[in-house]
Amino acid sequence: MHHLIPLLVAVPLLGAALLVATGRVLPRIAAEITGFVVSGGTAALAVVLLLNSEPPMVEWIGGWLPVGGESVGILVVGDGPALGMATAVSLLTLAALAYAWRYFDEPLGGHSGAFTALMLVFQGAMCGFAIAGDLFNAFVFFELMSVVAYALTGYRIDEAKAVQGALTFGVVNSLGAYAMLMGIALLYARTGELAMTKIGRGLDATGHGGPDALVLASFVLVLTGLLVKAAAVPFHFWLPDAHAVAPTPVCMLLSGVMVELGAYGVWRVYGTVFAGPGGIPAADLTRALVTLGTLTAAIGAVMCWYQRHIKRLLAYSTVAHTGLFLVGLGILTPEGDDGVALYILGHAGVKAALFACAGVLLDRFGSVDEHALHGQARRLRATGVMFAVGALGLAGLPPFGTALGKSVTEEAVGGPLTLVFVAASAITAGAVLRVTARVFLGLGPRPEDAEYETSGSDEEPETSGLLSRIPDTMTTVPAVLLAAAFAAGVAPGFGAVVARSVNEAGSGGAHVFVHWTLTGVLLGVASSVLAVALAGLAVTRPGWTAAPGWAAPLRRLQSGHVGDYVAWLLMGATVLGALALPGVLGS
Amino acid sequence: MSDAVIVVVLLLVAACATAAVVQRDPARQALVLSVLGVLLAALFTVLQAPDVGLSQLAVGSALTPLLIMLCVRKIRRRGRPKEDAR
Amino acid sequence: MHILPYLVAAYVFVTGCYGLATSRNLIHAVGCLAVCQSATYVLLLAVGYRDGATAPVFSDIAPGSRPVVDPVVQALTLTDIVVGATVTALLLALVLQIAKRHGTVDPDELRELRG
Amino acid sequence: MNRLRLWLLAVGGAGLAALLVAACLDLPGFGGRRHPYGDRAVQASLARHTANTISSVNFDQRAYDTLGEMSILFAAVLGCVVLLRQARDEHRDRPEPAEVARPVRRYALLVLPVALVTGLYVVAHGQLSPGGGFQGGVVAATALHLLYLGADYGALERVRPLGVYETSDAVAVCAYLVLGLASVLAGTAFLANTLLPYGTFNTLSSGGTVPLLNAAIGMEVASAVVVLLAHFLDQAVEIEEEQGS
Repeated sequence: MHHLIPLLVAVPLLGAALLVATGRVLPRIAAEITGFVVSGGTAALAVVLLLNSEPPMVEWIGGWLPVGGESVGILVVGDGPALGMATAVSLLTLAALAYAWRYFDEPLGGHSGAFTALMLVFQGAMCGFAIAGDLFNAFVFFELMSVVAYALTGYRIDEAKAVQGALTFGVVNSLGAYAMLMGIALLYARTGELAMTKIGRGLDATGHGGPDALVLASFVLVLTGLLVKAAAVPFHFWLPDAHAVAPTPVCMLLSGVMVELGAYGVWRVYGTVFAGPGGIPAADLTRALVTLGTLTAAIGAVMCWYQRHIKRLLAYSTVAHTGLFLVGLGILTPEGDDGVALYILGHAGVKAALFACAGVLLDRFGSVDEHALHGQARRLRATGVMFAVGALGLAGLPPFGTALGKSVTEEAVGGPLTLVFVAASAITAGAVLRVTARVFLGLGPRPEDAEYETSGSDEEPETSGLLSRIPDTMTTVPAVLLAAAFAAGVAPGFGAVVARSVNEAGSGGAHVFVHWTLTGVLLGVASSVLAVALAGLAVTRPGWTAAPGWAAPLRRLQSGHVGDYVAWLLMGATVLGALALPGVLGS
Repeated sequence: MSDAVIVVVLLLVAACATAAVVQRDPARQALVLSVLGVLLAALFTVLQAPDVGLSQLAVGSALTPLLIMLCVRKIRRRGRPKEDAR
Repeated sequence: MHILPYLVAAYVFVTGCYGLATSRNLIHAVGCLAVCQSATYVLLLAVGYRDGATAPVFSDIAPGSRPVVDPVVQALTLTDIVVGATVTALLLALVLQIAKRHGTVDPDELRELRG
Repeated sequence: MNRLRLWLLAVGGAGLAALLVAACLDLPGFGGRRHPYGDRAVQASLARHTANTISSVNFDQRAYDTLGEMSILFAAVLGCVVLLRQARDEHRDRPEPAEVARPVRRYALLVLPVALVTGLYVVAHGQLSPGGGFQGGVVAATALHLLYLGADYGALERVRPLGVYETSDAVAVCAYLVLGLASVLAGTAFLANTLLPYGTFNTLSSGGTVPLLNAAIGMEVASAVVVLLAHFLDQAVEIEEEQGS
């Protein structure tokens, strides 16, 4: 069985290569069906592997089995979290491909399958990153998924915003990747190994009773790369610019799984490389991740509230939620890991569904601007209902999967940080509900325009011309995704299965039982009520919730200038170093 | 002997990298980058990495600058004086 | 000599970042990114160097007769160079489209995405 | 705003520089003896009769990394094809055949075959001597573009049917993957180099599947670079925007 793990990468890549090789003769419909079959096949493979992932599998590519504990080959891991992420990636890719069925009606001059092929490569790259057990190999797949993502983001070359967002995305993420590679080189210099577990053991063996500056620097550099992908503050600036402009099916993947893979990478790399006595002490990691995570959640939520560009609003809500994920991972308890795993799965379904609904607006009206669309979409009832349901899922209304994950994480985090979880999810969901009320119900007066903002009007639809009728695929896909997010919360035993497989892979074999608790349910209901209240307030009393003076500088930071973002990246690396410094000084 | 060569080439690489950053005109930067590519190839060769040196020579000193030059040419050809790369 | 190569790599990386942050032309910025990346090549190969060793190619030396430098970092660097070239190409393609759609390649003048 | 960026840059840059310098002080000295992975890689390479250890690492021990690298190249080329396609408001203009100075032409036409042969040679000897699919591929592809210098754009377009190169790029990726998958079908690990005999040390057919993977990379890189350059050249020379766009 373990020989099949690398096929998660090889099959989509082969599909993409075949599509390009035959692109000149293949009719478009055949290309899309091929994409479907390949992506679906990979998803099926991922599910089968996942079901067999107890005990966790490993595979040495090329059959370079370790001799005396030493190998020259590359290791891929097939444990619960890795295969779970690969499954989520594959299923979401399948959903995105279904959503994009007959989508871009642009002649590509003999490259009928180019979009599908890029999506397949994207799927393979994300699966490859999820199962990577070798640090350099993780970098390669990190870079592969970035490269495909840049191309997909800039896919609509007629759109000025799209190409600008894609370039910002490209520059910031590539710089993050190079920082990560510098870190890998430092680790190689110290330990002479590349497999993550071997590096971890090497650090423990050579660290003379604790970490030194080299360990700190490599930690900071590697985490910089991963946090850029995870869009933690202050590395997050590229995300709204890119996610707001990418084609909708791509947004579903970017926000649904790619950003979360950054958080997953942090978990994986810390757990296998830096968690030992020669690595970064747990207290320092907690300080770094909880601080950055809280900041990310706060800034993401505030910025989300003040957006009028609907896709940008959703992008900021992703920022806020990754902040919550980082807090949950940062406390380094088995419960926290389980909660975040569930939260990520639920969030993927909900967020992808919300983006899909935003895409419907874009293709129907040629706009994703909350102000311009005021009351326009009254007749799109199904989409409106799904948008509202998605918002409630985002708030963590039981029994959505997000709610289960959130409640488990909240319980694990405890204390005042619970407030961050409630507030961030309530504000982002409130913003989405506000959009629902204004756009789909036409409630309240038409709001006034602010000075410093990105408007979502005058966008080109992604289909050939404005749709007069919404195709069934574009309503079915978000419905299925929402149903999946719902099922993740209600399916009996699902939470327990996820928790068991996460704990088996990490957290030292400690098994915890994951279930709904009264506090969790009440907190979930509380954030949903708060979200509805906020939305109601915003719609009926727009003056009260308009951007106050203190939010303006925050908005000005998001300048769209790539130089600013690079400067923030350097600053972020420094902050990360400062946050993790005490442990190094103390040893 | 070889240590001295390595030191010299390293310093040249550092200087050339600085020049590539400070040179704000993309067309000239492409030339500097191509020199940087050659220097890196030389460095890799003295570091006993002929394979890497060879690909750096092919990529860093030929392919990348060529792409930059083509890009500059296209943008200049659009004929708006403003973006004539400052 | 002891740590000079590493310091040069660090210097090149920071210099590239400086150029990237202060760039007034997106093509120039992509060039600076290439400079940042060359820092990673220097660091990787410096890490793998071994005094008095030769290249790990045994077509003209007998195996075991002389020490060889670390072949793994060289393979990694090769991969890295390819990655660099392709990223550069892709970013340049995006810059070209920005020039067409915005009429400028000065990041100070790109004012569509903000807030 | 600009001032903020300079402050951020100063503080962030100084912090990062301090961190890197501190790390450098802790690194093992330059030229050290300890390279456990490297030593193992050399042993493994010799055991499989591959004279060029780097090729053995690239195409055997860490062939999976090379698969990723090749996919990056493939994806980037596909991305460039998509990004540099002719937009709705653009049209093509035949460029005027340009006069090329005689010495340039003579030089280019002289170097062209030499460079092409060098490229192919470098590809073919990947597992023996420095070089390999990647380096040779780039050289061969760039050499082809000397035609642009030596003759003119039209001549280049005639010897460069783009569709063929795009297809061969994808076919090379397929070949690499199929070679990898063949070993899974044979019941061993993905990309296992166990299907072919390892041959005699230091000959062209040594190293098992290494020469095959190497050739696939060479083909992929050469066609990918041709396609990349072609699209950039296209933009620089042929594609014109409509007036007033």
